[in-house]
Amino acid sequence: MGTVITKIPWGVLLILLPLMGGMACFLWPRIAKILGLVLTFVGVLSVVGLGWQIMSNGVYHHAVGGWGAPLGINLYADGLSLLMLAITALVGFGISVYSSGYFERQHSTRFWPLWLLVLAALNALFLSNDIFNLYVTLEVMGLAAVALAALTGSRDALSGAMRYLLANLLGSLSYLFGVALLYHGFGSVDITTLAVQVKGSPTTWAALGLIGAGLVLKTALFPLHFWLPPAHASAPAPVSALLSALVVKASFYILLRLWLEIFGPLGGDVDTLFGVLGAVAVLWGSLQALRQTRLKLLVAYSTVAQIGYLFLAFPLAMSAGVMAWNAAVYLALSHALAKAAMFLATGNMLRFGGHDRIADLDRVVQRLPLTATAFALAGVSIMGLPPSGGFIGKWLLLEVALAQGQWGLVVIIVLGGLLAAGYVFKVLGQAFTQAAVMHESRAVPASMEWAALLLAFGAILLGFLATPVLSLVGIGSPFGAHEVMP
Amino acid sequence: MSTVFLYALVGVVLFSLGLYALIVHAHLLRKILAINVMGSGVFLVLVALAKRTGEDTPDPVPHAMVITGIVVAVSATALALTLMLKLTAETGNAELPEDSRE
Amino acid sequence: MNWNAWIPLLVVASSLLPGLVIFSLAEERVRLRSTLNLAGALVKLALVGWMLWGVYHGRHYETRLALLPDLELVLRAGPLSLLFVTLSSVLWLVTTVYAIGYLEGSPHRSRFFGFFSLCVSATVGVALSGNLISFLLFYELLTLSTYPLIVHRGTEVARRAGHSYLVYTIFGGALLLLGTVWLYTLTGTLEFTPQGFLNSLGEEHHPALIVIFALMIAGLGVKAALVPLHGWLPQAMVAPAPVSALLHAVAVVKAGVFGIVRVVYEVFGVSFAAELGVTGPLAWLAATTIIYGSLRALFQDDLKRRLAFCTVSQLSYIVLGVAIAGPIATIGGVVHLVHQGLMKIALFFCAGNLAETLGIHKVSEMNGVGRRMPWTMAAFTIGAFGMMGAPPIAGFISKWYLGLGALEAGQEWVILVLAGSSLLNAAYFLPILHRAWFQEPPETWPEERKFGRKETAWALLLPPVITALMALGAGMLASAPFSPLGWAQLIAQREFYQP
Amino acid sequence: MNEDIHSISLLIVMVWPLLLAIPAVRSRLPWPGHLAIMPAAVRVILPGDSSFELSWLFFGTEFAIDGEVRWILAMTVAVWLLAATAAKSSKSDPTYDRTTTFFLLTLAGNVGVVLATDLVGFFSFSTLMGYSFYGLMIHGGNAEVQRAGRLYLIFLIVADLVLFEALLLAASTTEDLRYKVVRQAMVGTSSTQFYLWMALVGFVFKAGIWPAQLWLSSAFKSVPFSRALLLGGVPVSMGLLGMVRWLPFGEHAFYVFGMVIQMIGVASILYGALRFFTNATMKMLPAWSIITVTGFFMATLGTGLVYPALWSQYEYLTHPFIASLGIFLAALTFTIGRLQDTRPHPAFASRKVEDLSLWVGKWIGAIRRSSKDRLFGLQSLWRGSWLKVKEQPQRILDWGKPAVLVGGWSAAITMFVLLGLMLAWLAR
Repeated sequence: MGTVITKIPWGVLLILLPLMGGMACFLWPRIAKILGLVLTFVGVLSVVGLGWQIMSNGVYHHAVGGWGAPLGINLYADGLSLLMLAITALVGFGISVYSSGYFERQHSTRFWPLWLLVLAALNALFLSNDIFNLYVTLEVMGLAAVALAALTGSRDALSGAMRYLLANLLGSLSYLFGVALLYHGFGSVDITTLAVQVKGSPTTWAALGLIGAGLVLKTALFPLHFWLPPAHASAPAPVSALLSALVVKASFYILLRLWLEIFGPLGGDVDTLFGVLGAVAVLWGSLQALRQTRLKLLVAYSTVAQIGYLFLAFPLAMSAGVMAWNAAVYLALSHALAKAAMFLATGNMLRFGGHDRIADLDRVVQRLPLTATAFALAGVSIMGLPPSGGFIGKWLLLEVALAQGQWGLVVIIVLGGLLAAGYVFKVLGQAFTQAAVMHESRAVPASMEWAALLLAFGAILLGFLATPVLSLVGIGSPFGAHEVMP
Repeated sequence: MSTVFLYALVGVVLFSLGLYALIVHAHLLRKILAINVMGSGVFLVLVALAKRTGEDTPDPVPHAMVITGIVVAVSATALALTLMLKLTAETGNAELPEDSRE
Repeated sequence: MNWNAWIPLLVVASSLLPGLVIFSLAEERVRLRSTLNLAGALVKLALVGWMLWGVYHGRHYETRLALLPDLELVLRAGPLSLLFVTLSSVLWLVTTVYAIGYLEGSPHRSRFFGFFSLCVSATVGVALSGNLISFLLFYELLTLSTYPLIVHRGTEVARRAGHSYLVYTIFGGALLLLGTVWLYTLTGTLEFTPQGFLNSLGEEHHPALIVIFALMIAGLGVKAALVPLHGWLPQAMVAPAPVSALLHAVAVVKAGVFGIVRVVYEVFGVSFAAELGVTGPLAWLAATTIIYGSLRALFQDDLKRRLAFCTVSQLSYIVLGVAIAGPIATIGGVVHLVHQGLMKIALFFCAGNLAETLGIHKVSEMNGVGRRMPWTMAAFTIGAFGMMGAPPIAGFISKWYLGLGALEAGQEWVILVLAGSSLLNAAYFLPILHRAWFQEPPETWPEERKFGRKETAWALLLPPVITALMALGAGMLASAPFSPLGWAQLIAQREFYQP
Repeated sequence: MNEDIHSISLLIVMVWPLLLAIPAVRSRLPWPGHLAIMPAAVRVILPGDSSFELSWLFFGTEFAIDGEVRWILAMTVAVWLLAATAAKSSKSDPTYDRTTTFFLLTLAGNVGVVLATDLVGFFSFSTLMGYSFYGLMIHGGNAEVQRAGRLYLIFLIVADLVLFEALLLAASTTEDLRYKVVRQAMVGTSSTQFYLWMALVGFVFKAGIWPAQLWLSSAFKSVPFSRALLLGGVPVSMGLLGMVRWLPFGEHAFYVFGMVIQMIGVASILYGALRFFTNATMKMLPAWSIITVTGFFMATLGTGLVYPALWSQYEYLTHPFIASLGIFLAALTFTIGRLQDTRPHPAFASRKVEDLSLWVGKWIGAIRRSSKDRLFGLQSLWRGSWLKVKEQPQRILDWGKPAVLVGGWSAAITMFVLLGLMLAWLAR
C-alpha cells in the first residue's frame, strides 16, 4: 500500500488532472460541475498522496518526460511547496463546493474551465523550481484569474478586471525581464543552480529590482495595491475568495522562494524596505477597511492589510530566519483559509440580501446564522485572536520581533490586530440588532453556508496544528538550516 | 559597442517607452499596445542575450523562452482586447472609469 | 492513558459541547435546551467535586496538548484553579436555573444559552490554565463569547455598550499578548510556577520585567475593571440580568483578577515582584479603584449601574490583597474572589427579579419593595451587608484578612482605604435597604407581573436566596474545612508560600 | 452530661430568637417576643456556669455564661420582657407585625453580644443588633423618627468601622481574641494607643456618650416609648459593656487616655445635668439621665485606667452596674411612656387609650401611685452598688490625686442632683 502511494507521480497528477479537466469542462459544459467537484476532491487526495511521499522519501523531485535540468522541466516539492499545495487543495475544494451552488447555468459553464485552469496553474507554480516556469504558470494563472474576475460582465467587474489585467501584465513583463537578466548573468533558470552561482553584480541587482517590483505588484503590497480592492470586490464571491486566498499568495510564494534562494543571501537593505512597506500596508489597509461602507470592499482591504503582515517577516528574517519565515507561512496559510471563508460568507449575505451595504446588513446577518458564524470565526483568525491560525502566526512574528527588539514592528503587529478587530466587529455587530423589517430574500443553499463555515473552522483548527504544520514546513529546510529556538 | 548590446539596449528602451505609454495614456487600446511594446522589448533583450556564450551557435533556451513569451503575450492581448470591447460596450467609453468607490 | 489527565479537559468540555449543540437547536425546544444546560452544569459540578477531593488529597490532574513547538496548552487543576473553577461551576448551575426563568419567552434563546455556555467554558479554561499562553487563549475566547451576550438585546444602547466593551477588552488582550510574548522571549517558558519563574533572570532584565508587568496588569486590568480601565463595565449592564450576574459579577471580571493573581504569584513570584517594586504601585492603583468605584456608585440611580460600580470597587479588594504581598492579605484577596462572587451574584439576581417582576430599574423606584418581595429583598440585604463587610457575612471575612494582612505587611494606609470604602458602601447600600424596607410602597409598580401567591417565579426566587445563603454560610462557617477561607489558606500554603 | 445540657441550652438561648424571626414562624405564634426571650430567662435562673465552643463559626468562637455575664443577661431578659410587653400592648400599631422581625433580630444580637467571649463574636452580634435595632427604631415612624434613625445609623456605621480597625489591631497582635487575652496582649505594643483610641471612639459612638449623644437624644425625642425603652438596655448598655470588655483594664496605667475618658465623663455629666435643668420635657428625662449616668460611668472607667490596681479591686461591680443601669432606664422610659400615653403619640396618632389599659390598666394606677417608691427601690439597688465603687475615689482622695478627685466629685454631685430632680418631677 505504502509503496504504491509513494510510486504514483502525484505532482504530475496535480497539474495534469485540473488542466485536462478544465478542457473537458470547456468541451462538455453539462458535466462541468460534477467534473469540477470530483477533480478538486481528487486534488485533495493527490496532495495527501504527495505529502505521504514527501514524508517518507523526503523532498520530491520529478523530471517531466525524463528530461532534467537544465533542458527539461523539473518538478520539485519540499515542505513549503507541500503546504501551499495543501492549502490550495483545501481552499479549492471549499470554493468548488460553494460554486456548485452559487453559479447559474450561464456563468457556470464559463466558471469551471477557468477555475480548473487556475488550479492547474497554481499547482504547477508551487511545484516549479525554475524561474521561467514560474513565469509561465504565473501568467496562465493571472490570465485565467482576470477572466474569472470579469465573469459577471457587469461594469464594475469589467473595469476591475481590466485594471487587474493591466497590473498583472505589467508585473509579469517586469518579472520576465528580470528572468532574462538572471539568465544572462548566470546561464540558468533553475533555482537550485542559480542559488549556487548567484553573485552580487549590477545584473543581479537589476534583476532583483525588476522581479521584486513585478511580484510586489502582483502581490498587491502597499503602495501597489490599487488594483486589488476593485478587482476582488467586484468579482463573484468564489472568485474573490480564490483571488484573495490563493492567487495573491502565489506571487508571494515566488517572491519568498527567490528571496530565500537567490536574493536573500546577497544582503542589502531590501528587506528593510519590504518591512516598512508591509508595516504601512498593515495600517493603511486596515484603516481603509474600517472606512468602507460596502462589505466586499472591506474584506478586500483587509487582504491588503494582511499581505502587509507577510512582508513584516523580511526584516526579521535577517537574524532569525526560520522563525520569521515560519510566522509568515503560518500567517499566509491561515489567511488563505480565513479570507476564503470571509469572502464566501460575504457572498452568502450578498445573495441573501441583494446588497452588501454594511449598515443595512443586520436583517441578513441574523437570518443566516451559519454564515455569520463563519464570518466571525474567520474574523477571529484575521484579528489574530486565539485559538486560531492567525494567532499562532502573529505569536511567532511577535516573538521574533520582540527578541530582536524591533519595537516599531511590535507596535505595528499589535495595532494591526486592533484595527482588524475594529472592522470585523463593524460587521458582526450587525448580527445583534433588533432587525424587524422583513425583505425579499434569495435562498442560500446549505452547501454554500457550510463551505464557508468549514473553511473558517479550518482557520481556527490551524491554531491547534502548529506543531505538525511547522514540522512539515521544515522538510527540505526551505528556510535554511534550523536554528535553535530561543 | 557590439550589435548584441545594441539590441539589448533597444529592448530596454522599448520596455521603458511602453511603460511610459502605459502610464500616460488613458485609452485602453493604447494601454494594451503599450504592454505589447514592453513585451517586445523584453523579448528583444532575451533574443539578444542569447548570444552570451560568445560562440557562433546562440543559446537556444532564450529563444524557447521568447516563443513561449509570445504565445502568452498573444493570449493576454486577446483577453485584454475582449475585455476592452466589453467594457466599451458597457460604458460607451474605452477608458477605465475613475473608481467612485475608492 | 491515565484518566486523570483528561478530567480538566472534560471540565471545559462539559459546558462547551452542550453549548455547541444548543446553538443548533430550534428556538422552541425549551425542554431539550434546559436539560442539556442543566446536565452540563451537573456533570461539570460532579467532575469539579471529584477534582476538589483529589487535589485536597494531593493528587494531580493535568491535560497537555501541543500548541506550538515548546509551548503546550496546559490545563492543570491546582488549589487556586479549583477555587475559581468551583465558584464558576456552582454559580453556573444557579445562573442557568435563573436564566431559564428569566428569559422565558424572549427571542434568541438558543443563541443566548449557546454563548452563555461558551463563556463558562472559557472561564473554566482561564481558571485551569497551567501556563500563560493557555490563559491568554481562554481569556480571549472569553472576550469574544461575552460580546454577543452584552449586545443580546440588540438595542442601540446595547450595541454601544458592546462596542465599548470590545474596544477595551481587545486592547487589553493585545497588551497582554505583548507582555506574554515578550516574557517568553526572555525566559523561554510560560508555565505557572509557585513562587514564579523569573527569579533567575539577571539584574539587566529588570527594567524590561517592570514594563512587562505593567503591560500584563494593564491587559488584565481591563477585565478586572481597574480604574481607568473600568469604563466598559457599567455600560455592559444593559445585558440581561443573568449575564450581569454571572459574567459581570463573576466570570469575566474575575478572569481579569484571577489573571492578576496568577501573574503576581506564579509568574513573577510575590517576593520577586516586591523586589522589583511593582506591587506598591499596584496596591495604590487598587486602592484608587476601590475608592473611586464607591464614589461613583453613590451617584447612580440605576440599580444595576450602582451595583456595577460596586463591582468595580470590590474587585480591587482582591487586587489589593494580592498587591499587599503578604501571606494573610493574599488569603484575604483570594477568598474575596469567592466571597465577592457569591454576594454580588445574589445582588444582581435580586436586581433582575425587581426588573422582571415589577419593572423596577431605578433605586428611586424601590420604595417599599421589601413588602412586595420580602424574600428577594432579604437576599439583597444579606448581599448588601456582606459588601459592607458586616459580620457574619462573607465580606467580613475577606475584609478581616485584608486588614490583618495589611497590618502584618506594615501597610497601615490600607486600613484607611478599607474603612473609607466600607463607609461609602454603607452610604450607597443602606439608602436602598431603607427604601425597600421602611418606605411606603407606591400604589402601582411600573410593570408588574403576577405569580399567584408567590412574589415571583420559583426559578427567579431560588437563585438569589441560595446564593445569599451561601454568602452567609461562607462567612459563618469560615473555619470549616472546605469553606472558601479554608481553601484559600490551603492555596496560600501550598502554592504561594510553601517553604 | 450536665455540661452538655448546659451548653445546648446556651445554644438555644441564642438560636431561638433567630428562628422565631423567620416571618413564617413568628406570624403563627401569639407572643413571639416573650417566647423568644424565654430560654434566656430560664438560663438566667438555672444555676451553674457553662460555655460552648463553635469551632466552625467565624474563626472559631465560644459563648459562655458566668457570674458576670449572668448580671447582664438578667438585665437583658428584663428589658426585653418589658419591651415585648410594651410592644404587645400596642398591637394596634399597623407595623407591629413587621417590627417583630426586627425586634427578634435585635434580641438575638443582644443575647449574642452578652454571651460572646471574644472580640469577633461580640463585634458580629453587635452588628446584627445595631442594624436590626435601626429597623426596629424607625419602622413606620414619621419624618422625625426617620431623622433620628439616620443619625443613629451614621453613628453606628462609623462606630463599626472604627471598632473593626481596633479589632484588626488586636488580631494582628494576638491570635487569641478572647477578652482576657486581648486585654493582656494589648498592653505595651506599638499599636496599643491606636487600639485604645479606636475602641474608645467606637463605643462612645455606639453608646451615645457625650459628645456623641446627638442620636440618643433625638431618638428619645421621637421614637415611641415601647421601643425607646430599649435604647438604654440595648445600645447604651452594650456599648458600656463593650468598653469594659475591650479596653485593657487592670493591666497597665494609661494616664493620658484615662484622663481623657474621665474628662469625657465629667463633661457628659455636666451636659446631661444642664439639659435636664434647662429644657427637659417629660419625654426627654430618660435621655438626659442616660447621658449623665453614662458620664458617671465613664469617669469611673477613666479612673480605672489610670489606676489599674483600683480597677482590679472593684472590677466585679461593673457588670452589676451596667445591668442595673439598663433595667433602670428601661423601667424609667416605660413608666414615663405610660404616663404620657394619655396623649396621643405623634408617631402613632391613631392609638387608642383603651387598648393600652386593657392589660396594664391596673398597672398604670399602681405605678402612678407608687412610682416614687419603686423608683427609690431601683435607685437604691443601683446606688448601693455604686457606692461601693465610690469608695474608690475616696481612697484616691487619700492619695491626693486630683484627677480622680474630679471624677469622684462630679459623680457624687450629679447622681445626687439627678435623682432628686427625677423624683420631684415624677411626684409632681
